[in-house]
This record gives sequence, C-alpha cells and structure tokens, in this order.
Amino acid sequence: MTTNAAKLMKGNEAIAEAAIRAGCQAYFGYPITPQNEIPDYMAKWLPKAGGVFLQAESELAAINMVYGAAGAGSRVMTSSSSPGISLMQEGLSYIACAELPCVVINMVRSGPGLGGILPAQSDYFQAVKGGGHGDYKLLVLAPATVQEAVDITYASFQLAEKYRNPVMILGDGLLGQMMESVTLPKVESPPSPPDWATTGRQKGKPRIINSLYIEGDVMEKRNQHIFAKYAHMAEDEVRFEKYHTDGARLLVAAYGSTARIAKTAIDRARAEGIPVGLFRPISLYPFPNDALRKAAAEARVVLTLEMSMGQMVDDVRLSLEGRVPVVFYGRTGGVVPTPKEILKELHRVWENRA
Amino acid sequence: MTTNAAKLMKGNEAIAEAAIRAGCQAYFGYPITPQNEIPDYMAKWLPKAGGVFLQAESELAAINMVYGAAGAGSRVMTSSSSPGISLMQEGLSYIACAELPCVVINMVRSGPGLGGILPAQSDYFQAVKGGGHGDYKLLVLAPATVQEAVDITYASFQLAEKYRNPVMILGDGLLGQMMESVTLPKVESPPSPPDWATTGRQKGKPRIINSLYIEGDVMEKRNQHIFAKYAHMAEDEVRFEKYHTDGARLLVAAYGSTARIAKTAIDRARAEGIPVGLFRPISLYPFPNDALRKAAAEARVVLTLEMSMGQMVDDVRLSLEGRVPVVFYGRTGGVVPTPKEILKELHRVWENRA
Amino acid sequence: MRQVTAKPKALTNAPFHYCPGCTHGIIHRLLAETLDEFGLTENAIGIASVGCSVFAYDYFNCDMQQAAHGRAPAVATGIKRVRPQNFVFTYQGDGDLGSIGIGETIHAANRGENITIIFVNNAVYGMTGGQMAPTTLLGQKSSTTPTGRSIGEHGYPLPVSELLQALPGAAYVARTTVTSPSQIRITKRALAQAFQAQIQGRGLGLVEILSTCPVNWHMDPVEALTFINEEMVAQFPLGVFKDFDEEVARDGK
Amino acid sequence: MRQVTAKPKALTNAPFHYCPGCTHGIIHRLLAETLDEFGLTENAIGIASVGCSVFAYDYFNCDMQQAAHGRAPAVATGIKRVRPQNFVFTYQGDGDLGSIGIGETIHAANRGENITIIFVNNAVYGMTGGQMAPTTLLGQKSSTTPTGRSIGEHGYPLPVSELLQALPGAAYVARTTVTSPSQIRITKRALAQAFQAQIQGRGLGLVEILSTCPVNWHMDPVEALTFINEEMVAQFPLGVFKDFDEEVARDGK
Amino acid sequence: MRIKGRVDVEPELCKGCGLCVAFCPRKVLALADEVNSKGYRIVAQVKPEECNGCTICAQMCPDIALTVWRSGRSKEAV
Amino acid sequence: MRIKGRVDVEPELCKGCGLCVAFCPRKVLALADEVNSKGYRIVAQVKPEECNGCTICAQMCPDIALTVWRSGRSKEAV
Amino acid sequence: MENSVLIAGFGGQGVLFTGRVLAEAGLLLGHEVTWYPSYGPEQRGGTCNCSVVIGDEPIGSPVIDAPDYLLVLNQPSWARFAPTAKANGRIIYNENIVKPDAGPIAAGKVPIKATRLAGKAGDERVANMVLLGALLRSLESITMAAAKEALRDLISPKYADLLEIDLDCLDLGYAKAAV
Amino acid sequence: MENSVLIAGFGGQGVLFTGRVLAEAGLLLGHEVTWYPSYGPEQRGGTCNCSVVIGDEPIGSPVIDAPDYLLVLNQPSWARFAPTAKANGRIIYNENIVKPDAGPIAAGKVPIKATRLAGKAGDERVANMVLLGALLRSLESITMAAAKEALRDLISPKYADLLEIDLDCLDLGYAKAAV
Ligand SMILES: Cc1ncc(C[n+]2csc(CCOP(=O)(O)OP(=O)(O)O)c2C)c(N)n1
Ligand SMILES: Cc1ncc(C[n+]2csc(CCOP(=O)(O)OP(=O)(O)O)c2C)c(N)n1
Ligand code: SF4
Ligand code: SF4
Ligand code: SF4
Ligand code: SF4
Repeated sequence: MTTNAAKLMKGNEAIAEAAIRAGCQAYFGYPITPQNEIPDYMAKWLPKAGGVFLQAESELAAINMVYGAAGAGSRVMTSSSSPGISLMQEGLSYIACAELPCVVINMVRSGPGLGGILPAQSDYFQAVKGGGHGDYKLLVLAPATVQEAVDITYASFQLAEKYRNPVMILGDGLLGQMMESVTLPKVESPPSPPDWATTGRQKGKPRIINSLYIEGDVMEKRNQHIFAKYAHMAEDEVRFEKYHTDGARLLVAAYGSTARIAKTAIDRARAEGIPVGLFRPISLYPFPNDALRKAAAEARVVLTLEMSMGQMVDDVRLSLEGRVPVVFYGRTGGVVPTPKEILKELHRVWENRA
Repeated sequence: MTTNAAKLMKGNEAIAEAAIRAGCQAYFGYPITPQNEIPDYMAKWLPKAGGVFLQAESELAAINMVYGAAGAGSRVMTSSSSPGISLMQEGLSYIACAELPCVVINMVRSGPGLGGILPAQSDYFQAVKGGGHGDYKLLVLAPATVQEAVDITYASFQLAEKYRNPVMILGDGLLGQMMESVTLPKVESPPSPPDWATTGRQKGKPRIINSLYIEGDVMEKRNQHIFAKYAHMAEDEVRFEKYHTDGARLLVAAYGSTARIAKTAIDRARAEGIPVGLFRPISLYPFPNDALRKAAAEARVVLTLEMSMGQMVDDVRLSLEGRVPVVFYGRTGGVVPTPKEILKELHRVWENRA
Repeated sequence: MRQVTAKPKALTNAPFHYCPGCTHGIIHRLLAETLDEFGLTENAIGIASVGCSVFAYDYFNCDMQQAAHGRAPAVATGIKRVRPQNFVFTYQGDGDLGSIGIGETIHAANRGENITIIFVNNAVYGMTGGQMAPTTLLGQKSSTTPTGRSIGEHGYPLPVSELLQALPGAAYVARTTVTSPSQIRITKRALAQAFQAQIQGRGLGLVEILSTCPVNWHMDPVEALTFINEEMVAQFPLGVFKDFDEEVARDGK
Repeated sequence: MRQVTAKPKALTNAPFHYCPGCTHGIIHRLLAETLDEFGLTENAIGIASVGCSVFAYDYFNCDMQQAAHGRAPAVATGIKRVRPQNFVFTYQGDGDLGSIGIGETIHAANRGENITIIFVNNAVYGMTGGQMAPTTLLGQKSSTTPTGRSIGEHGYPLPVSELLQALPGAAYVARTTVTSPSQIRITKRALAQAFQAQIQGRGLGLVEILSTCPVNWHMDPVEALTFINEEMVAQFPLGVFKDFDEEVARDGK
Repeated sequence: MRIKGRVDVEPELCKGCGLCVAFCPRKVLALADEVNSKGYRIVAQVKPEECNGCTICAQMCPDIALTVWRSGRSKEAV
Repeated sequence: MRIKGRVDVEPELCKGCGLCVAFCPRKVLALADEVNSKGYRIVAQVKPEECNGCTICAQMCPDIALTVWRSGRSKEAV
Repeated sequence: MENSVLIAGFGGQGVLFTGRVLAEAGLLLGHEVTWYPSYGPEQRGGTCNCSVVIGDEPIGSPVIDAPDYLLVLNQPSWARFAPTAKANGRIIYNENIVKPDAGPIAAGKVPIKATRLAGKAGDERVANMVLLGALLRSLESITMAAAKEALRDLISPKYADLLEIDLDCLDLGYAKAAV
Repeated sequence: MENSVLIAGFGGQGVLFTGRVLAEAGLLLGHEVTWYPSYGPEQRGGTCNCSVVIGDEPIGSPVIDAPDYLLVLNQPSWARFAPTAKANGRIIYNENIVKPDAGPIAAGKVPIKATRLAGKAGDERVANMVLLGALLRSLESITMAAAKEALRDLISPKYADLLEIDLDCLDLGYAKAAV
C-alpha cells in the first residue's frame, strides 16, 4: 500500500492498517459485529507484514494471549465490541497490574446484554472508570473521524509502551463502518523487546510478569506506583478539540461520533446566531478537566451529548464542580442522533438557559 | 437453627444463612477467597432447606446459570470476589437487560489483577458505574456489620424481585472473615414463579427471556424502561446512616468496613473536641445524594475515606457539586486503615480546613 | 386431496430470517416436529444461543431464553436444576458451542445434565460474516483464514462428538446431516433418542448436525449440500457415538 | 563421600510454601531437573497458574509469567506464537486446567500449540481450602460436597487425559504419579517426552500427574500417597494416552 | 390410478433457494422470474400435472414455504 | 565393603511430613521432637550408620530438605 | 456546499456498491466524502441502505436525516425514505419496481425505467447504475468522468464482464434523467 | 469499656481457636464482640493471628492497631507485635518458646511456662489454653466460668478427649499469672 495518497477506507480497516504500520506484531481476537473488518483485515495483511494473527477461541482467551505476548515483549493488540470487552475485564485488570503495554479497540455497540449491533457510546463508564476489579485505569482515546482513528491507533502503541499500560481506543459502529478519506502513516518497525519482558533469561536474572502481591503493603505500593503513572498521563496525555469555544455561551461537550454529528448541528445553530461551541474530549482518560473548565469559562450552560443514557456527563460535572449548570441529552440503544434533533436540543437548552 | 438467639457468626456464613432464610432456592458459584465460606455453607445447608447448590465450572458459568434459573422464576444468588466478579460482567449486563432478579455478592479483595486476598473497596466503580457494557445499573448495598449483612441479604431478594434487577451486596474480606453477634431473621418461603418466567408455557403464550433488540428504537425503549426503574429506586431505595452529622463541621463519608473503623476514630476525635460526624451510604447505587448534601450542610470540609485509591469520592463530589471542599484519604491493596491513622488524618484535615 | 405436509405446531408463524437455502430452517422444522411428537411444546424451555439462530426464540412456540455467546449449556443447567420437571433444550452453532462455549459444553456433559443440545455445525461463523469456526475444514477459506485453514497456524477441525464420547455423563451423542430426505429421517431419529436421554434422566443428549452456510461458503444452496456430503462428512463422519440404550441403537430404531 | 543429590539449578533458593508432604514439591523438582537436563532453563518461559502453585514464579529459575485462573494455555499460546524460539511450559492444577480453564486447554491442544503442560491433579481445590474439583472422586468428601461427590448432583470425575486423546493436535498425553521412587522415574520420562513434543514441533504435550493434598484430604502425607495408589488410580488409570512417537513409547524409553 | 399430488407455494416465504427444484424427482418445480416483496425470486410449478405428492420438496424446503396435497387411495378414506 | 551413605537435613526446609521416614528402606530417619523456626517438627537420623546413600529419602522429599552423600566404589574415582 | 445522497433497496441490488462508486468519485475529485451503510435485521437479503455525503469541508454527520438526493430501488424503501427527502431535493427511483404512493412527498420525483434500460443495455441486474447515472445529471459536484473512473477502480474481477454494461447504464440513466 | 486482645503464633498452635473461645465467652456474657483472623502467605503452617475486641457498645474497628492484651505463642510474633501493645497493656507469652528481645517494649510482660504447664496437665499442644487462662486473670470483662462454657460449646468432637486437659490448663494459667 502506498503511504501518502488519500484513500477511502472503512474505519475498521483503516484502524487495522494503521496498527500494522505502527509495527503491531501480533493480533489476537474473536469476531463480533460491528468490528469484524478488523480481524478480517488483520488475518489477510498482518502475516504478510511478518506479524502473527490468531483467532482466539473467545475474548477471554484473546485478552490472555495478549497478556502473554505483551509480557514476552511484543507489540500486540486485540479488538472487540461491547459484550466481548466485558469478557476481557478480568484480563485487562491483570494487564494493568502487571504493567503490560497493549492496545485494545472497542467498537461499541448498543447494550446492555446482547443488545444490538448499532452504534452506541454506552461503554464509557466501563472504559474510563475501570470495568474490571481493583484500582487501575486504561488510557482511553476516542477518535471522531477515520483519519483520527488512524492517527490515534498509530500513536497508541507507543503510548502503551511509554506507560506500560493498556490503551483503549473507544470507537463505535458508526466510526467502524463508515468510509472516509484517510492518509496513512509510514511503516514503523517495532522495537526490540524491553528489558522487563520474558524472553528467556539467558545469562541474566529471571524476569517475572505478575500481578499477585499477597502482602497488603506491597500491593498498596503497586497501586501507588501505577497511579503515579496515571498522574503523569494527566499531565502529558490530555487531548481534546475545541470548536468555536471562544466566547461560547452554550458549550456542547461530546466525543467521538456524537461530536462530529454535533458539529453539523452547531454550524447550523451558529448560522442562526446561537453562540454555541463544542468541546470534544479525545482522551477520555485522562479526562481534559482543566481545558474543559477553561472552555466553559463564559458558558451559561453546558450541554453534554452522548449516545448513552448519560455517562461522560459525570466527568463533565466533576470537571466543572457546579460552576456552570450541566444538562444532558442522549440517544441510546443504537439510535444515532441526527443533526436536526441536536439542533432542536440546542434551541431548547439555549432558550431555557438560566 | 434457632431464630432469635444472638450468635457469633462469620460474615460469610451469616450471609449464606440469611439467604437461605430469605427463601433462596438456588446458589451457583465458584470458589474464591475471601468468600469461600459462602459456597461451603450453601453446599452444606441449602440442599437441606430444599434448595439447589451447584458448584459451577467457573464464574462465567455461574452467572449464566443464575440467568437461566432466574429466568425460570427461581430465587437465586451467586457470590464471588473481585476477579470472579470481573468475569461476570457480561452476564450481569445480560441479566440487567433481560430484567431478571438475582442477588450477587462481592466480597472484595485487593486488586487489580490477581492482587491479594486481603480486604479492599476497590471494586466500587465496577459495582456502581456498571462494570459491564451498556447502560444499566445494579442496585448496590454495602453493609458495615455482620448483622447488617444479614439484614441486607435478607431484604435483597425482594428488592431484586421488586425491580427485576440484580442486587449486588458489596462487602469485603474483613466483613466476610470477621465474626460478630447476629440475630437471624425468620425463614421465608419463596414466592411461586412470576408470570414472566419461563416455566413451560402450558396453555399460555410462549414467554421469552431476552436482551437482544436489533432495532435501535426498540432497544432505546428498553434502556429508557430500565432507567425509569432506576429513577424509582432513587426515590425509594436510598439507604444511609448518619452518625453525629448534626452540626458536624468535618464530615467523613465512608461505607462498609471503612465506615465502622472510622467510627472508632471519630469517637476519639469527638472526645478531643473535633466536631466531626460520619455519613455512611448504605445504598451505593442509588447513591444518597440528597441526604449527603443535607448532612454536609454545615461542613467546612468533607473527608472521604475508602480502602481504594479513591472511587466513591467521585460520587461524593457529584453530590456536593463544589459546595464544600472534598478531600480524600485511602489505603488500598489490602491494607486496612487503623483507627489511629484515621484519627491522624482527621486532625490533619481539620487543621488544614479552609 | 388431503394435506400431507404442515408446519409443526411447535413453530410460530414468524418467517425464518435465514439466508436462502440455509439448512438451519430444516433443522428448526425437525426439532419442532420432534417437540410435537413428544407432546413437549407446552412443557419445554428452549435456549437460543448467539449465532444465526439467535432469533430462535421467535420461532419456537415454547418458552425460550436467549443465552450469552457460548453459555447456553450453563443457562440450561440453571433452568434444569431448578425445574427438573421441564424439558430443556439448547440450539447452538459451532462457534457458540465449539469455540467460546466448549468449556460449558464439556462440563454440562460431564455433569450429566439432563438437557438436550442441538448442535448445528456449519464449519463457519455465519452471523458475523464467515470467519473461521473451530470446525472449519483444513484448507477451507474463511474471512479469517483467507488462504485456507492450515494445521500449523489454526490447528485441526474440532471433533465435538468424538470429544464428548469420552465423558460418562454424555448419554447420547450422534452426528447427522440434512442433505437429503433420508438423512433428514436419520436426524429425526437421533433427535428422538436425544430427547429420550433427557426424558429418562440418562444424562446429556447431543445431536451434531452438519448444516450448510451457502452465503459464507460462497456456494449456491444445492452445491452446499454436495459440499457437506463430499467434504464435511469426510472430516466429520456421521454416526451414533454414544447411546445410553445400545439395543435401540443397534436396531436402528 | 560425594554428594549424590542436589537441588536442580532450574530452581531458585526460595523455600516452597506448600503444606507438609504436598507432592507439588516433588513435581517442581522433577520439572526443574528436566529443564536442567534439556539445558532449557535459560531459554524457557514458564507460566504459573492460579492454585497452590501460583508462586511457582518464585521457584523456577527461568523467566515466568503468572496467568489468570484457567488461562495459562492462552497465555502460553500468546507467548509461543510471538516467540517460537523459546521453550514454553505451564504448570496448572485441576481446578485451573480442568474446571475454569478446560476451554483454553482443549483449544490449545486442538490448535496443536507447541507448548508443554504440567497438569497436577490432586482431586481438590487446594488453595481455596478443599472444594470439589472436576477430578474429585465419586464419594469423595470436600467442602462443597460435604456428603461426598455423587453422580446425580455433581457428575463424573473429569478424565482430562482421555478427553485430549481425541484431539489430533495433542502430541503427547500421559498420566503418572509420584507416589514412589519408581513412579517418580516414570514421571520424569513422561516429562522428557512432553518436552520432546515441543522441541520437535509436534504439538502439545501434557503430563497429568496425580498429586496429593494431605491437608484438604484430611490425611497424613503417607496415607495420602496410599490414597492415590488405591483410590485415585482406579478412577484415573496411569499410562501414555498419546505419543507422537509410538516407537519410543513402546520401548518404554 | 396414479397417486396425484399438488404443491402450494407461499410466495412470501419462498427465498428461491432452489432446493425443492433440485430434489423434486419429477421436475415439477422451477424458479420463476417473479420476485416477492422481499426481493427473492420464487419457485413456480412448471409441470404441476407431474406431481405425485411425495413431499420431498417440502422436506427439503428450509422455509416451510411448500404445502403438499395428495389424492390418497386408502388413507384418504380414513 | 558396604556402600556407606549420609544424609544432611536442612532443618529450616524440613516440614516434618514424614515421607522420607516412611520410604527409607533402612529406617535411618524419624521425626524428632525439635521444632524449627516455622513451627514444624523436623526429621532426625536415628540410625545414621545404617544409611547406604540410596537417595530414596531425597527423591521423596517434597521440600528438597535432604542432601545425600555416598562413599562410592567405582564412580567416586571418576 | 454539502450534498447528501441516500441509496436504499434490497440487499442484492447493489445499494452499497452504488454508494461506494459515488463516494470514490467524490474522493477522485478532491471532495470530502463519507459513506455509511445500514443493514436491516435480516441475515442476507432484506432491506439495506447507504448514506453518502459529499462536501468541501470536513463532514460532520455521515448519517443523513433528510437527504438531498434519494435513490429508491424497491418499494419498502419508498415508504420509509421518500417522506424524509428535502423539499428542494430529488427522489430518483426505479419505476419498474417502485410505485410512488400518494402520500405528501415534498421532494421532486425523478422516475426512471431503470430495470428496462439496464435490460436493454445487457443485464437487468445493473439497474442501480442507471439510477446513479440519473443522479449525476442533477448532482453537480460529481462528474460522469469521475464516476466512470471510480467504477473501473472498484469493479471486482468477478464482474469485470459487466463493466461495459455498467458504463452504458450510467450514460443511459444520465440521458434519461430530466434535469 | 472496650478491650482488645491480639493472639499470635503459628498456624498449628490454636491461635484462632483461642480467640473463638474468648469471643464466644464475651457473647455469653452479653458483651459486644468481634473476632477477626489474619493469615500469613503460607499455605498451611506459617504465622497467623487473630483479633478479638470485647466491649459494651457496638464495636467500630475489629482490626486492632494497639492491643490492650497480646498473647504471644511464638518468636516471630514477639518481634512483630510486642512493640505495638499499649503502654498500659499486657503481653502474655509462652516463655518456653518465646525469648523477649531487649527492644523497647512499653507494655507489661507476663511470662508463662505454658508448654511445660500444658505438658504437666497432659498435653503440650494445648499451651494456648494456659495462656488464655493467664489472660483471664487480668481481662476483667470475661469470667472463667464463661470461658469454660464457651470452650465446652466449641470443642470439636474430634478433640473431645482433650476437653478436661484444656479446662485444667485454663485454671493453671489463671493461677500462674501474676495480676
Ligand atoms: C461475547 C460475544 N462474542 C462474540 C459475539 C459475536 N458473534 C455473534 S454470532 C457469533 C458466531 C456464530 O457462529 P456459530 O455459533 O457457528 O453460528 P452460525 O452463525 O454459524 O449459525 C459471534 C462470534 C457475541 N455476540 N458475543
Ligand atoms: C477468576 C478466579 N476464580 C477463582 C479464583 C480462586 N481460586 C484460587 S486457586 C483456585 C483453585 C485451585 O485449585 P487447583 O487448580 O486444583 O490447584 P491446587 O490449589 O489444588 O493446587 C481457585 C478457585 C481466582 N483466583 N480467580
Ligand atoms: S493445600 Fe493441598 S495442594 Fe495446596 S500446598 Fe497444601 S497440600 Fe499441597
Ligand atoms: S411433492 Fe414430490 S413430486 Fe411433488 S413437487 Fe414436491 S418433490 Fe416434486
Ligand atoms: S426450497 Fe423453499 S425456499 Fe427454497 S426455493 Fe423451494 S420453496 Fe423456495
Ligand atoms: S539415603 Fe537411603 S538409606 Fe540413607 S536415609 Fe535416605 S533413604 Fe535412608
């Protein structure tokens, strides 16, 4: 594949190609709609790039294969969608505690339960608050365009390695299924295995990948150690986009697909003279608290839009600490809000502002 | 067993006995420390009470057996500890969506990963924000004494049936392993299967237990329907304890084991003249927002204490919306804070109050 | 003239959503006929699994539960343990039963749960668009084995019936297909005997039915039947692997 | 005098935490000796599972990963696929491998992963305090089968080696014990042949070793050995179930 | 007298898979050009007079789109 | 000349399980009353002179608490 | 300028492919484009549709609530989508298959005998290309040349023999569409 | 009044059982009690301890940071817990096993030849009961009668033959403990 020409790609395929170009050495996953194009693409292209593709017997097996391969020093990823990600929660908790880098993609579908295969954003809490047990966090990034999905996927492997922590890319069926033009990044070679990885000790000391700490004080130190990394992330890895936030009196907070749809509605509302802007968190953890506070400085009201019953809105409220009223509008279950209905909501909120 | 005499029981065994007395008809579970006394007790006593005990091959199987039995109209429960609960997340999401009543006990241990077997409260987020995928909630109750564990367990089956929603009892290794005196409630008979349960349709229409809704608008209605139940819960099921909160200028927010330990420290601090009180949420979801706001009305500062890196503190902040400064003190990884160190923290916070 | 074929009463009026020529439909009909013949429709609790047959709950005219992917045997166990008086069956694909759910399958069989499993082996993941299944044949192409399944990379087609043979709790295990009227008759007999295993409390009954997936095999429906007869059967030999009631099996009754 | 026994180099100096008389310790030593003899300690990556042997990562003098309960074969697969040049083994108990992890075990075997599994079958969950394992004998008491395991309620002891026999990807499967010096020698030969399966790229090697749990069997360590010889072996017959190299097996070499 | 049969096709259930066509021993059936409301070509009877009511088509139809009738000799009287 | 052997017991490793005692063909070993720092009774040599260095005790010891020495005839010279 | 095109029909009618050609043509011309498919609950067959948005600025919503252009390939899609088309939009439909019902449709109707024209060109199954050709008459941002190039790029080897017929159909549709 | 008792030793020394007897006696006397065990990382054997709190009000923390009374059954437990005992507290220890080191221990030391006394009573293994008896001399909230009743209730049938020796040991310990 050529490197520089823009081409039309499905989000899922673009993510897979970006991972291969980022030097991903192994993919372990299990099929689930709406992200099947990722394993399908990987099955076809990753081996050609010298990597390992393996369809695991389940998501549980997949995330534990990721654990093994990451622990052995490989650049490794998996992908799934909501129910499959739920099955990975124990494994993710292990990976975070054992400090293994890996990339996990969740193309969210409607839930709970078997739900449906339509786009949703209802796995926000699971992704950012820690769906698994224990004190840990994923670095969670939410792209809104196929190009951004490519760029974020590409960057995520190095982020995972920098922090020795899993990175989750939180997309949804919309982003995965849509085609958009993308320019692909150059092919990168994976680094050699780091000095903590189990690669056969040779003449050195045995290396151990582990998450068991039976003594409370040792385990507590482990927790504090990983949270110190999270504090660093909060300094260095916060990402967001501001769109007409300067002087915005009505601030919309939205991420991923919802944010891009909101843009269309915001353009229409601004054309009508409503002073509305958009704040789009790209890193959902670490959440861009300070930036949001600044963007909301002149806002009379903040409207959080999600394809859920209201999840990120908690983080918006935690950021703003009661300084501005925060209201919520959501569609869920696979219903994608239209620009028209968002526009209507903008009107409603603007007219009812305090 | 006699009904009224107080007796010394381990938390885990008391919970098991309370469940049997509440008319629990089936238990499916998988061993894990520190809650093994629950399945062990159930194995011995539930069949004698006419119920079904089955050791499942895994937590995954256990929660899906619960799904089946609950769907067939039985009073049913499972129990586990952190890693095992992570494995149940997909199943819990299914159960919540299919609206099946059941009781799930999590005697939390230190995490993440394999962690340790010592007490912790680091599964709060998983329990209250929804560890599984999709928009749903568990009704989460956190007892602080063995007696309260008994009373809550006993009540939880009817709550689960009232809302057709899983109830989670969030304890920890401390509560599960300690002995304390309890008075046991009377033996209740389980009701006959409800009219939605799959029991063989006989002459009626087929009944279907399901969580698949392929059309977005239908799934969205399902979401709204279950969230309407959660709104009812927020009205009717909020539980909390106030301890010297009237006039408290320093308010401690803590739940479960931490709260009872805090009481000892608070008694000492009050003896020294510090105007400190304790607000103890018992229902973690629904969270007692209003009650906490009222209890904090005169507080200069709110100190949230947890055996975690800070989880419930988010809900405390969301309740108080920036009206009072909220600070946090936590031990984690299995370290149980001592009254002495909490007292020290009370001093520190009180002296540094704004 | 008199009507000599009819939709079984154990099916609702909902039309199947399966692709043209997919034999899931034939298997549904056979199962429903068996329910009718045993008079079990009003007593049965069926479990639909995750796969193309996920909507089975709309088709069978009995109480139904939809189970998480692979967990149907656990759900069935939960039901049967609290309601031993009901007839409990699951309907599962090879991805569901053989891949993610092989653990639940083996343990239900090993416990000798009195449940009946209809196991539809179409050598591919139908619902998700044609990925490799554990039962995909060597050399067979799928979207995740674009150059064909190979031993070195993907291992061997999983012989589910042969596996269960080793378990004393499995009372009846047979592999059949529905590629012709005579095979259909054999399948019905196998279903009946699997039902008997449950009714008589002998343990788990499982019928593995080789089935087509014309769309993901990229074949027309008639070719697909030929593929079963010529290729699949070579890998997955038909027959009764286990019968709690050897006599009956030998009579071929 | 010369020293005729010594701690294998493949073990660290950490004393074992096992209960008095628990044969996990003997099995550790045999595995370590085999690593030494094959010269693999510096190359090997071992996987400790969840069970009494969870701290194995402190005992083996090679690179180690600790795996989630039941998932050791998946972890091993992940490692072996990205590092085929390393020797990869897992050490698992019967709860870990046979109960929660049977799916991962079967799929690793079926894929013919070139890994070696040391499967310690002690008929009980040791670490969690003596609950029923899938391999608990009929009639055997445990904390979750207080009146003894019964077929009707708990099903049959799971025959793991017999199950794996049906899978072409399993290259070597044997069941042994360590109840006497001669059994110990047989176990060491089995380990060596399981190592060979991996080294020669023949597929998965698994040695099921019947082991004691004196504490949870409520026996003294010597009685426990007798229990294996008299009771367990009757349920779980010793022997080689599968050998990629039939010749070698027949020689008993 | 030869046994006579008849097949009723439910056009909205037929998906034009052709299994009945392939299995009918008397070549009674063929796919028509007609398309139903779901876009599937449906089956038609090209030699209805040949049908002997053997039910093979209905046995092979995955969608229960066919109903077979037969003029029975003995059984009809029952 | 009879082969002579010797066993060294590492008291802090011994857990007093008694396997070596049961298996020693020459009854060299027995459990002592002595308890190590972990609270385990440890093994003692009650007939050290009987030991022939057969290594059976060490093979059966799960805790590698025993080291066996032998006065070899031929091999020692090697 | 941003134009939205919704194409709707049965699974087998080439709905998604038609959208791909359009989107690819947009890309060739340097526009911003999005393409988004939507399937019905059926396994195979059944209805499906796809949304293509073509513009000069980065595109916000790839989901179309009110299409500027609607291509209708079967009857159920008329009922579902015709009422959503913009008042100043156009509904291009295959009048051999679709009978517009009498409901209040604001958009302009462009009936095309697509099946017949395709049959004349050599294969009734490529009626979709006739409709696409008709669309190009009014969708100014996409040129016929770009559409043809896109079609050549995208057609799978399996259907290579249909290429010439497809290209003819584009022209036929273009010619027939009243602007 | 609230009293906290920490009992520490090896797994096999009856540490948890001693605590149970104490807690059960508290319950018999109508006190509020908590009992909380703590194990070391070893599988079996190794150190363990248990905390018993006895009071008149509902008990806050069942975890003891500074015990009023400490029963020490082995050497490692001395090192770990003796420094935590309250200055006005008491450390009762088995001087046949435990050698108090010279460190700065604030609490009062009560050495008891528990192994020897137990051996005299009939079985060295029940030294724990000697120490419990010694504790009762200073722990006023628990009576000897209640402790004996609790012991009778709790002793498992397997050890029924030890009951009389246990009871004797309680008395021996009580007698030996200097108040
Ligand atoms: C936990 C989980 N993982 C994956 C999926 C996606 N999924 C749906 S059906 C299916 C496989 C179906 O294959 P099979 O069981 O062979 O049935 P078929 O569709 O071929 O009839 C998968 C992987 C899911 N719904 N849930
Ligand atoms: C997901 C999960 N479930 C349960 C446990 C608790 N657990 C720890 S070890 C064990 C069983 C161990 O038994 P086995 O594998 O037979 O090994 P043994 O201890 O007998 O050597 C269990 C259930 C856990 N740690 N993680
Ligand atoms: S519990 Fe059993 S298996 Fe575990 S170390 Fe002790 S004796 Fe061995
Ligand atoms: S009943 Fe027999 S003869 Fe008649 S159409 Fe069907 S298959 Fe042909
Ligand atoms: S078998 Fe059924 S669905 Fe297929 S063509 Fe014949 S009638 Fe139609
Ligand atoms: S070496 Fe042999 S003879 Fe010597 S003590 Fe050991 S077992 Fe006994």
